[in-house]
Amino acid sequence: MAVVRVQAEPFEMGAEFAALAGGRTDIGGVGAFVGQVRDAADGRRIVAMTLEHYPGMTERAVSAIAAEAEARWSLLGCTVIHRVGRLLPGEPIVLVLAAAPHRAAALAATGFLIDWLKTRAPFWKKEEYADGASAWVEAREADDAAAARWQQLPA
Amino acid sequence: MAVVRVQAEPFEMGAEFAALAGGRTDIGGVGAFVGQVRDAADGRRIVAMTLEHYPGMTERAVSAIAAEAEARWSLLGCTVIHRVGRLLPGEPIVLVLAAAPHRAAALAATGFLIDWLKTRAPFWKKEEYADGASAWVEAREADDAAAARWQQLPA
Amino acid sequence: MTERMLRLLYFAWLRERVGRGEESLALPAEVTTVAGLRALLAARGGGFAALAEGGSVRCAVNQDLAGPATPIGPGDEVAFFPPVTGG
Amino acid sequence: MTERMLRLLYFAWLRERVGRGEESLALPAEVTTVAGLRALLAARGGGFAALAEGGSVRCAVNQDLAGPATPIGPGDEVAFFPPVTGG
Repeated sequence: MAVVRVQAEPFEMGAEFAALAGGRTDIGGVGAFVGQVRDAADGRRIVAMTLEHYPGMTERAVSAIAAEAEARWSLLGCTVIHRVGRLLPGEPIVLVLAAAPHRAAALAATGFLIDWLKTRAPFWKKEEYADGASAWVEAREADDAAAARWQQLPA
Repeated sequence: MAVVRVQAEPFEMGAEFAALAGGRTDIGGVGAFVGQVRDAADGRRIVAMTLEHYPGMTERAVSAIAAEAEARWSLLGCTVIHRVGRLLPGEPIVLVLAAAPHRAAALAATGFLIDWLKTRAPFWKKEEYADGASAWVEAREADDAAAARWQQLPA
Repeated sequence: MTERMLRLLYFAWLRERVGRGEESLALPAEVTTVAGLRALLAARGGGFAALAEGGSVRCAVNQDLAGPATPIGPGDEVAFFPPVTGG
Repeated sequence: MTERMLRLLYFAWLRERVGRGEESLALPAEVTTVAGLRALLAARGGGFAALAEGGSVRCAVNQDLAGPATPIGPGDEVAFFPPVTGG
Protein backbone atom coordinates (compact mmCIF):
# COMPACT_ATOMS: atom_id res chain seq x y z
CA MET A 1 0.00 0.00 0.00
CA ALA A 2 1.27 3.41 -0.95
CA VAL A 3 1.79 6.14 1.61
CA VAL A 4 -0.13 9.21 0.43
CA ARG A 5 -0.27 12.48 2.31
CA VAL A 6 -1.52 15.98 1.50
CA GLN A 7 -0.28 18.39 4.13
CA ALA A 8 0.71 21.97 4.90
CA GLU A 9 3.77 20.92 6.92
CA PRO A 10 7.20 20.28 5.43
CA PHE A 11 8.32 16.67 5.01
CA GLU A 12 11.65 15.10 5.85
CA MET A 13 13.22 13.30 2.92
CA GLY A 14 15.44 11.14 5.13
CA ALA A 15 12.63 10.03 7.43
CA GLU A 16 10.33 9.17 4.54
CA PHE A 17 13.07 7.24 2.78
CA ALA A 18 13.84 5.27 5.96
CA ALA A 19 10.15 4.53 6.54
CA LEU A 20 9.81 3.13 3.03
CA ALA A 21 13.07 1.29 2.48
CA GLY A 22 15.20 1.32 5.64
CA GLY A 23 16.67 -2.13 6.24
CA ARG A 24 14.34 -3.87 3.81
CA THR A 25 16.13 -6.77 2.19
CA ASP A 26 13.75 -7.23 -0.74
CA ILE A 27 14.31 -3.74 -2.16
CA GLY A 28 17.14 -3.35 -4.67
CA GLY A 29 16.48 0.22 -5.74
CA VAL A 30 14.56 3.30 -4.64
CA GLY A 31 13.88 6.18 -7.00
CA ALA A 32 12.99 9.61 -5.65
CA PHE A 33 11.96 13.06 -6.76
CA VAL A 34 11.56 16.29 -4.79
CA GLY A 35 10.07 19.42 -6.29
CA GLN A 36 10.96 22.79 -4.75
CA VAL A 37 9.67 26.36 -5.06
CA ARG A 38 11.99 28.41 -7.26
CA ASP A 39 12.52 32.14 -6.83
CA ALA A 40 11.94 33.00 -10.48
CA ALA A 41 9.79 31.92 -13.42
CA ASP A 42 9.82 33.33 -16.92
CA GLY A 43 12.13 36.07 -15.70
CA ARG A 44 9.79 37.25 -12.91
CA ARG A 45 10.95 37.17 -9.31
CA ILE A 46 8.73 34.93 -7.14
CA VAL A 47 8.32 35.71 -3.45
CA ALA A 48 5.81 32.97 -2.61
CA MET A 49 3.75 30.18 -4.11
CA THR A 50 0.31 29.13 -2.86
CA LEU A 51 -0.97 25.63 -3.55
CA GLU A 52 -4.73 25.23 -3.59
CA HIS A 53 -6.29 21.77 -3.79
CA TYR A 54 -9.64 19.97 -3.77
CA PRO A 55 -9.84 18.32 -0.35
CA GLY A 56 -11.25 14.83 -0.60
CA MET A 57 -10.66 14.45 -4.32
CA THR A 58 -6.93 15.13 -3.90
CA GLU A 59 -6.27 12.12 -1.68
CA ARG A 60 -8.43 9.95 -3.96
CA ALA A 61 -6.64 11.08 -7.11
CA VAL A 62 -3.14 10.73 -5.65
CA SER A 63 -3.97 7.30 -4.21
CA ALA A 64 -5.26 6.17 -7.60
CA ILE A 65 -2.05 7.37 -9.30
CA ALA A 66 0.08 5.57 -6.70
CA ALA A 67 -1.95 2.37 -7.07
CA GLU A 68 -1.49 2.53 -10.84
CA ALA A 69 2.29 2.86 -10.41
CA GLU A 70 2.41 -0.01 -7.91
CA ALA A 71 0.55 -2.26 -10.32
CA ARG A 72 2.44 -1.28 -13.49
CA TRP A 73 5.90 -1.80 -12.01
CA SER A 74 5.17 -4.36 -9.25
CA LEU A 75 6.54 -1.88 -6.74
CA LEU A 76 7.50 -2.94 -3.22
CA GLY A 77 6.13 0.38 -1.98
CA CYS A 78 5.80 4.04 -2.83
CA THR A 79 5.34 7.34 -1.04
CA VAL A 80 3.72 10.52 -2.36
CA ILE A 81 3.59 13.63 -0.18
CA HIS A 82 2.24 16.88 -1.64
CA ARG A 83 2.15 20.11 0.31
CA VAL A 84 -0.61 22.71 0.15
CA GLY A 85 -0.86 26.30 1.34
CA ARG A 86 1.63 29.14 1.04
CA LEU A 87 5.26 28.17 0.46
CA LEU A 88 8.40 30.26 0.12
CA PRO A 89 11.21 29.87 -2.45
CA GLY A 90 13.51 27.00 -1.48
CA GLU A 91 10.74 25.07 0.27
CA PRO A 92 9.91 21.54 -0.90
CA ILE A 93 6.51 21.07 -2.58
CA VAL A 94 6.30 17.40 -3.43
CA LEU A 95 8.07 14.14 -2.63
CA VAL A 96 7.82 10.93 -4.62
CA LEU A 97 9.54 7.67 -3.65
CA ALA A 98 9.25 4.35 -5.50
CA ALA A 99 10.87 1.10 -4.31
CA ALA A 100 11.38 -1.99 -6.45
CA PRO A 101 13.56 -5.09 -6.67
CA HIS A 102 15.56 -3.46 -9.50
CA ARG A 103 16.48 0.07 -10.47
CA ALA A 104 14.76 0.26 -13.85
CA ALA A 105 11.31 -0.17 -12.32
CA ALA A 106 12.09 2.20 -9.43
CA LEU A 107 13.25 4.98 -11.75
CA ALA A 108 10.46 4.55 -14.30
CA ALA A 109 7.80 4.55 -11.59
CA THR A 110 9.29 7.72 -10.08
CA GLY A 111 8.99 9.52 -13.42
CA PHE A 112 5.47 8.21 -13.93
CA LEU A 113 4.32 9.32 -10.49
CA ILE A 114 5.51 12.90 -10.83
CA ASP A 115 4.30 13.21 -14.44
CA TRP A 116 0.81 11.97 -13.54
CA LEU A 117 0.66 14.04 -10.35
CA LYS A 118 1.31 17.13 -12.43
CA THR A 119 -1.51 16.41 -14.85
CA ARG A 120 -4.13 14.39 -12.93
CA ALA A 121 -4.15 15.50 -9.31
CA PRO A 122 -6.28 18.53 -8.37
CA PHE A 123 -3.63 21.02 -7.26
CA TRP A 124 -3.29 24.59 -8.52
CA LYS A 125 -0.37 26.96 -8.03
CA LYS A 126 -0.57 30.70 -7.64
CA GLU A 127 2.63 32.72 -7.80
CA GLU A 128 3.23 35.98 -5.91
CA TYR A 129 5.75 38.30 -7.52
CA ALA A 130 8.16 40.83 -6.05
CA ASP A 131 6.08 43.71 -7.48
CA GLY A 132 3.00 42.65 -5.48
CA ALA A 133 1.19 41.09 -8.41
CA SER A 134 0.10 37.44 -8.45
CA ALA A 135 -1.03 34.98 -11.07
CA TRP A 136 -2.22 31.40 -11.38
CA VAL A 137 0.32 29.15 -13.06
CA GLU A 138 -0.90 27.94 -16.43
CA ALA A 139 -0.85 24.27 -17.35
CA ARG A 140 2.09 23.48 -19.60
CA GLU A 141 1.88 21.45 -22.80
CA ALA A 142 5.24 19.92 -21.88
CA ASP A 143 3.63 18.41 -18.78
CA ASP A 144 0.82 16.88 -20.83
CA ALA A 145 3.38 15.45 -23.25
CA ALA A 146 5.41 14.01 -20.37
CA ALA A 147 2.31 12.38 -18.89
CA ALA A 148 1.20 11.04 -22.28
CA ARG A 149 4.43 9.00 -22.53
CA TRP A 150 3.02 6.68 -19.89
CA GLN A 151 -0.15 5.83 -21.82
CA GLN A 152 1.90 3.13 -23.49
CA LEU A 153 2.65 -0.01 -21.55
CA PRO A 154 5.89 0.15 -19.56
CA ALA A 155 9.01 -1.25 -21.23
CA MET B 1 31.03 20.86 -8.63
CA ALA B 2 29.75 17.41 -7.89
CA VAL B 3 30.12 15.80 -4.47
CA VAL B 4 31.80 12.41 -4.99
CA ARG B 5 32.65 10.02 -2.17
CA VAL B 6 33.79 6.40 -2.02
CA GLN B 7 33.48 5.16 1.54
CA ALA B 8 32.94 2.15 3.78
CA GLU B 9 30.54 4.01 6.08
CA PRO B 10 26.79 4.27 5.49
CA PHE B 11 25.40 7.53 4.15
CA GLU B 12 22.38 9.49 5.29
CA MET B 13 19.94 10.20 2.49
CA GLY B 14 18.34 13.12 4.33
CA ALA B 15 21.62 14.82 5.18
CA GLU B 16 22.96 14.47 1.64
CA PHE B 17 19.73 15.80 0.17
CA ALA B 18 19.79 18.80 2.51
CA ALA B 19 23.45 19.50 1.73
CA LEU B 20 22.70 19.54 -2.00
CA ALA B 21 19.32 21.22 -2.21
CA GLY B 22 18.17 22.45 1.20
CA GLY B 23 16.74 25.96 0.94
CA ARG B 24 18.21 26.58 -2.52
CA THR B 25 15.88 28.83 -4.47
CA ASP B 26 17.29 28.07 -7.93
CA ILE B 27 16.54 24.34 -7.78
CA GLY B 28 13.14 23.24 -9.08
CA GLY B 29 13.66 19.49 -8.93
CA VAL B 30 15.98 16.90 -7.41
CA GLY B 31 16.11 13.33 -8.67
CA ALA B 32 17.53 10.58 -6.51
CA PHE B 33 18.37 6.91 -6.57
CA VAL B 34 19.49 4.58 -3.78
CA GLY B 35 20.68 1.02 -4.43
CA GLN B 36 20.43 -1.51 -1.60
CA VAL B 37 21.77 -5.01 -0.98
CA ARG B 38 19.05 -7.60 -1.53
CA ASP B 39 18.86 -10.90 0.32
CA ALA B 40 18.44 -13.01 -2.79
CA ALA B 41 19.57 -13.18 -6.41
CA ASP B 42 18.63 -15.75 -9.02
CA GLY B 43 16.94 -17.75 -6.31
CA ARG B 44 20.03 -17.97 -4.06
CA ARG B 45 19.93 -16.55 -0.56
CA ILE B 46 22.55 -13.81 -0.04
CA VAL B 47 24.03 -13.24 3.42
CA ALA B 48 26.53 -10.52 2.47
CA MET B 49 27.92 -8.55 -0.46
CA THR B 50 31.51 -7.31 -0.68
CA LEU B 51 32.34 -4.36 -2.92
CA GLU B 52 35.92 -4.18 -4.16
CA HIS B 53 37.16 -1.13 -6.02
CA TYR B 54 40.26 0.39 -7.59
CA PRO B 55 41.34 3.15 -5.19
CA GLY B 56 42.44 6.23 -7.05
CA MET B 57 40.79 5.31 -10.33
CA THR B 58 37.39 4.98 -8.66
CA GLU B 59 37.21 8.63 -7.56
CA ARG B 60 38.52 9.72 -10.99
CA ALA B 61 35.98 7.64 -12.89
CA VAL B 62 33.02 8.66 -10.72
CA SER B 63 34.02 12.33 -10.88
CA ALA B 64 34.24 12.11 -14.68
CA ILE B 65 30.77 10.56 -14.85
CA ALA B 66 29.36 13.27 -12.56
CA ALA B 67 31.02 16.03 -14.61
CA GLU B 68 29.52 14.55 -17.78
CA ALA B 69 26.04 14.60 -16.21
CA GLU B 70 26.48 18.18 -14.96
CA ALA B 71 27.47 19.31 -18.44
CA ARG B 72 24.81 17.38 -20.37
CA TRP B 73 21.89 18.57 -18.26
CA SER B 74 23.23 21.89 -16.92
CA LEU B 75 22.78 20.56 -13.41
CA LEU B 76 22.80 22.84 -10.38
CA GLY B 77 24.65 20.13 -8.50
CA CYS B 78 24.91 16.39 -8.03
CA THR B 79 26.05 13.92 -5.40
CA VAL B 80 27.39 10.41 -5.90
CA ILE B 81 28.30 8.27 -2.89
CA HIS B 82 29.36 4.66 -3.41
CA ARG B 83 30.17 2.33 -0.56
CA VAL B 84 32.91 -0.30 -0.56
CA GLY B 85 33.67 -3.23 1.71
CA ARG B 86 31.37 -5.87 3.16
CA LEU B 87 27.67 -4.98 3.33
CA LEU B 88 24.67 -6.88 4.66
CA PRO B 89 21.24 -7.28 3.04
CA GLY B 90 19.16 -4.14 3.53
CA GLU B 91 22.20 -1.86 3.62
CA PRO B 92 22.46 0.98 1.08
CA ILE B 93 25.22 0.64 -1.54
CA VAL B 94 24.99 3.75 -3.66
CA LEU B 95 23.34 7.17 -3.61
CA VAL B 96 22.84 9.44 -6.60
CA LEU B 97 21.29 12.92 -6.40
CA ALA B 98 20.87 15.34 -9.31
CA ALA B 99 19.49 18.88 -8.95
CA ALA B 100 18.23 21.02 -11.83
CA PRO B 101 15.91 23.95 -12.49
CA HIS B 102 13.26 21.54 -13.86
CA ARG B 103 12.30 17.94 -13.21
CA ALA B 104 12.99 16.46 -16.64
CA ALA B 105 16.71 17.23 -16.40
CA ALA B 106 16.91 16.10 -12.78
CA LEU B 107 15.29 12.73 -13.52
CA ALA B 108 17.20 12.08 -16.73
CA ALA B 109 20.53 12.90 -15.07
CA THR B 110 19.70 10.56 -12.18
CA GLY B 111 19.13 7.68 -14.59
CA PHE B 112 22.28 8.52 -16.53
CA LEU B 113 24.43 8.66 -13.39
CA ILE B 114 23.39 5.26 -12.08
CA ASP B 115 23.53 3.62 -15.52
CA TRP B 116 27.06 4.90 -16.17
CA LEU B 117 28.22 4.10 -12.64
CA LYS B 118 27.17 0.51 -13.19
CA THR B 119 29.14 0.16 -16.42
CA ARG B 120 32.08 2.61 -16.18
CA ALA B 121 33.20 2.88 -12.57
CA PRO B 122 35.68 0.26 -11.24
CA PHE B 123 33.59 -1.53 -8.61
CA TRP B 124 33.11 -5.28 -8.37
CA LYS B 125 30.56 -7.15 -6.27
CA LYS B 126 31.08 -10.53 -4.64
CA GLU B 127 28.09 -12.30 -3.15
CA GLU B 128 28.23 -14.64 -0.13
CA TYR B 129 25.48 -17.24 -0.03
CA ALA B 130 23.74 -18.96 2.87
CA ASP B 131 25.47 -22.26 2.02
CA GLY B 132 28.93 -20.74 2.55
CA ALA B 133 29.77 -20.40 -1.14
CA SER B 134 30.59 -17.06 -2.76
CA ALA B 135 30.78 -15.76 -6.32
CA TRP B 136 31.64 -12.61 -8.20
CA VAL B 137 28.61 -10.96 -9.76
CA GLU B 138 28.75 -11.11 -13.54
CA ALA B 139 28.24 -8.00 -15.65
CA ARG B 140 24.74 -7.91 -17.12
CA GLU B 141 23.92 -7.17 -20.73
CA ALA B 142 20.88 -5.25 -19.52
CA ASP B 143 23.21 -2.82 -17.74
CA ASP B 144 25.24 -2.27 -20.91
CA ALA B 145 22.02 -1.67 -22.85
CA ALA B 146 20.82 0.82 -20.22
CA ALA B 147 24.12 2.70 -20.36
CA ALA B 148 24.13 2.69 -24.16
CA ARG B 149 20.88 4.69 -24.21
CA TRP B 150 22.87 7.70 -23.08
CA GLN B 151 25.31 7.63 -26.00
CA GLN B 152 22.75 9.72 -27.85
CA LEU B 153 22.41 13.37 -27.02
CA PRO B 154 19.86 14.13 -24.31
CA ALA B 155 16.34 14.97 -25.43
CA MET C 1 -42.20 18.44 -5.74
CA THR C 2 -38.92 17.58 -3.99
CA GLU C 3 -36.06 19.90 -4.80
CA ARG C 4 -33.13 18.19 -6.53
CA MET C 5 -30.12 19.78 -4.82
CA LEU C 6 -26.53 19.73 -6.11
CA ARG C 7 -23.39 20.87 -4.37
CA LEU C 8 -21.15 22.92 -6.69
CA LEU C 9 -17.46 23.64 -6.07
CA TYR C 10 -15.10 26.03 -7.86
CA PHE C 11 -11.29 26.16 -7.64
CA ALA C 12 -8.29 28.37 -8.44
CA TRP C 13 -8.90 31.19 -10.94
CA LEU C 14 -12.39 29.93 -11.65
CA ARG C 15 -13.25 30.33 -7.96
CA GLU C 16 -12.00 33.92 -8.10
CA ARG C 17 -13.88 34.72 -11.32
CA VAL C 18 -17.24 33.35 -10.14
CA GLY C 19 -16.76 34.97 -6.74
CA ARG C 20 -17.46 31.87 -4.65
CA GLY C 21 -15.88 28.57 -3.68
CA GLU C 22 -19.13 26.66 -3.45
CA GLU C 23 -22.86 26.92 -3.72
CA SER C 24 -25.99 24.78 -3.55
CA LEU C 25 -28.11 24.57 -6.68
CA ALA C 26 -31.65 23.35 -7.21
CA LEU C 27 -31.30 21.30 -10.37
CA PRO C 28 -33.98 21.82 -13.07
CA ALA C 29 -35.55 18.52 -14.16
CA GLU C 30 -34.24 18.83 -17.72
CA VAL C 31 -30.57 19.02 -16.60
CA THR C 32 -29.26 15.45 -16.34
CA THR C 33 -25.65 15.62 -17.57
CA VAL C 34 -22.47 17.66 -17.09
CA ALA C 35 -23.04 19.25 -20.51
CA GLY C 36 -26.50 20.42 -19.42
CA LEU C 37 -25.17 21.80 -16.15
CA ARG C 38 -22.36 23.66 -17.92
CA ALA C 39 -24.89 25.32 -20.26
CA LEU C 40 -27.15 26.27 -17.35
CA LEU C 41 -24.28 27.85 -15.38
CA ALA C 42 -22.57 29.51 -18.37
CA ALA C 43 -25.85 31.27 -19.15
CA ARG C 44 -25.41 33.27 -15.93
CA GLY C 45 -22.68 35.20 -17.78
CA GLY C 46 -19.76 37.01 -16.16
CA GLY C 47 -17.17 34.64 -14.69
CA PHE C 48 -19.53 31.72 -15.28
CA ALA C 49 -19.08 32.04 -19.06
CA ALA C 50 -15.79 30.14 -18.59
CA LEU C 51 -17.84 27.02 -17.79
CA ALA C 52 -19.18 26.71 -21.34
CA GLU C 53 -18.43 23.41 -23.11
CA GLY C 54 -15.24 23.66 -25.16
CA GLY C 55 -13.33 25.90 -22.76
CA SER C 56 -10.40 24.84 -20.61
CA VAL C 57 -12.43 24.32 -17.42
CA ARG C 58 -12.52 20.69 -16.22
CA CYS C 59 -15.29 18.96 -14.29
CA ALA C 60 -15.39 16.25 -11.61
CA VAL C 61 -18.60 14.55 -10.42
CA ASN C 62 -18.36 13.08 -6.93
CA GLN C 63 -14.57 13.54 -7.10
CA ASP C 64 -14.04 11.63 -10.34
CA LEU C 65 -13.12 13.42 -13.57
CA ALA C 66 -16.20 13.72 -15.76
CA GLY C 67 -16.97 14.27 -19.44
CA PRO C 68 -19.94 16.09 -21.04
CA ALA C 69 -22.13 12.95 -21.00
CA THR C 70 -21.50 12.08 -17.35
CA PRO C 71 -24.90 11.94 -15.62
CA ILE C 72 -25.63 14.13 -12.62
CA GLY C 73 -28.39 13.79 -10.10
CA PRO C 74 -29.63 14.90 -6.69
CA GLY C 75 -26.99 14.92 -3.96
CA ASP C 76 -24.04 14.94 -6.35
CA GLU C 77 -20.93 17.00 -5.68
CA VAL C 78 -19.91 18.67 -8.94
CA ALA C 79 -16.61 20.55 -9.12
CA PHE C 80 -15.32 22.85 -11.84
CA PHE C 81 -11.66 23.87 -12.08
CA PRO C 82 -8.85 24.90 -14.43
CA PRO C 83 -6.29 22.38 -15.71
CA VAL C 84 -4.23 21.23 -12.74
CA THR C 85 -0.74 22.60 -12.07
CA GLY C 86 0.60 20.80 -9.01
CA GLY C 87 3.67 18.66 -8.63
CA MET D 1 70.78 -0.70 -19.34
CA THR D 2 68.13 0.91 -17.09
CA GLU D 3 65.24 -1.35 -16.14
CA ARG D 4 61.86 -0.21 -17.42
CA MET D 5 59.57 -0.88 -14.47
CA LEU D 6 55.77 -1.12 -14.59
CA ARG D 7 53.33 -1.39 -11.72
CA LEU D 8 50.62 -4.00 -12.42
CA LEU D 9 47.31 -4.27 -10.56
CA TYR D 10 44.68 -7.02 -10.63
CA PHE D 11 41.10 -6.84 -9.31
CA ALA D 12 38.15 -9.06 -8.38
CA TRP D 13 38.13 -12.62 -9.77
CA LEU D 14 41.22 -11.87 -11.85
CA ARG D 15 43.12 -10.99 -8.67
CA GLU D 16 42.07 -14.30 -7.16
CA ARG D 17 43.00 -16.29 -10.28
CA VAL D 18 46.47 -14.77 -10.68
CA GLY D 19 47.06 -15.05 -6.94
CA ARG D 20 48.17 -11.45 -6.38
CA GLY D 21 46.75 -7.93 -6.22
CA GLU D 22 49.82 -6.25 -7.64
CA GLU D 23 53.35 -6.77 -8.85
CA SER D 24 56.27 -4.88 -10.36
CA LEU D 25 57.38 -5.91 -13.83
CA ALA D 26 60.57 -5.15 -15.75
CA LEU D 27 59.21 -4.32 -19.18
CA PRO D 28 61.04 -5.91 -22.17
CA ALA D 29 62.06 -3.33 -24.78
CA GLU D 30 59.80 -4.80 -27.43
CA VAL D 31 56.62 -4.40 -25.34
CA THR D 32 55.24 -0.90 -26.00
CA THR D 33 51.44 -1.32 -26.00
CA VAL D 34 48.66 -2.88 -23.95
CA ALA D 35 48.32 -5.61 -26.58
CA GLY D 36 52.01 -6.49 -26.19
CA LEU D 37 51.74 -6.55 -22.41
CA ARG D 38 48.65 -8.77 -22.52
CA ALA D 39 50.48 -11.28 -24.73
CA LEU D 40 53.51 -11.25 -22.43
CA LEU D 41 51.43 -11.89 -19.32
CA ALA D 42 49.04 -14.41 -20.91
CA ALA D 43 52.05 -16.49 -21.90
CA ARG D 44 52.63 -17.19 -18.20
CA GLY D 45 49.61 -19.49 -18.39
CA GLY D 46 47.37 -20.47 -15.47
CA GLY D 47 45.18 -17.63 -14.25
CA PHE D 48 47.11 -15.21 -16.48
CA ALA D 49 45.62 -16.81 -19.61
CA ALA D 50 42.52 -14.71 -18.93
CA LEU D 51 44.52 -11.61 -19.91
CA ALA D 52 44.78 -12.66 -23.58
CA GLU D 53 43.39 -10.16 -26.09
CA GLY D 54 39.78 -10.96 -26.93
CA GLY D 55 38.75 -12.09 -23.45
CA SER D 56 36.49 -10.19 -21.08
CA VAL D 57 39.30 -8.67 -18.99
CA ARG D 58 39.55 -4.87 -19.23
CA CYS D 59 42.64 -2.71 -18.93
CA ALA D 60 43.36 0.76 -17.54
CA VAL D 61 46.66 2.61 -18.00
CA ASN D 62 47.35 5.22 -15.36
CA GLN D 63 43.72 4.91 -14.24
CA ASP D 64 42.18 5.59 -17.66
CA LEU D 65 40.47 2.82 -19.64
CA ALA D 66 42.83 1.62 -22.36
CA GLY D 67 42.53 -0.25 -25.66
CA PRO D 68 45.01 -2.66 -27.28
CA ALA D 69 46.95 0.15 -28.99
CA THR D 70 47.34 2.29 -25.87
CA PRO D 71 51.08 2.87 -25.36
CA ILE D 72 52.75 1.84 -22.12
CA GLY D 73 56.09 2.92 -20.78
CA PRO D 74 58.30 3.00 -17.69
CA GLY D 75 56.56 4.10 -14.51
CA ASP D 76 53.06 3.42 -15.79
CA GLU D 77 50.38 1.89 -13.56
CA VAL D 78 48.58 -0.77 -15.58
CA ALA D 79 45.47 -2.43 -14.14
CA PHE D 80 43.58 -5.47 -15.39
CA PHE D 81 40.08 -6.32 -14.19
CA PRO D 82 36.75 -7.97 -15.10
CA PRO D 83 33.79 -5.96 -16.42
CA VAL D 84 32.61 -3.71 -13.59
CA THR D 85 29.52 -4.58 -11.53
CA GLY D 86 29.03 -1.71 -9.04
CA GLY D 87 26.07 0.58 -8.60
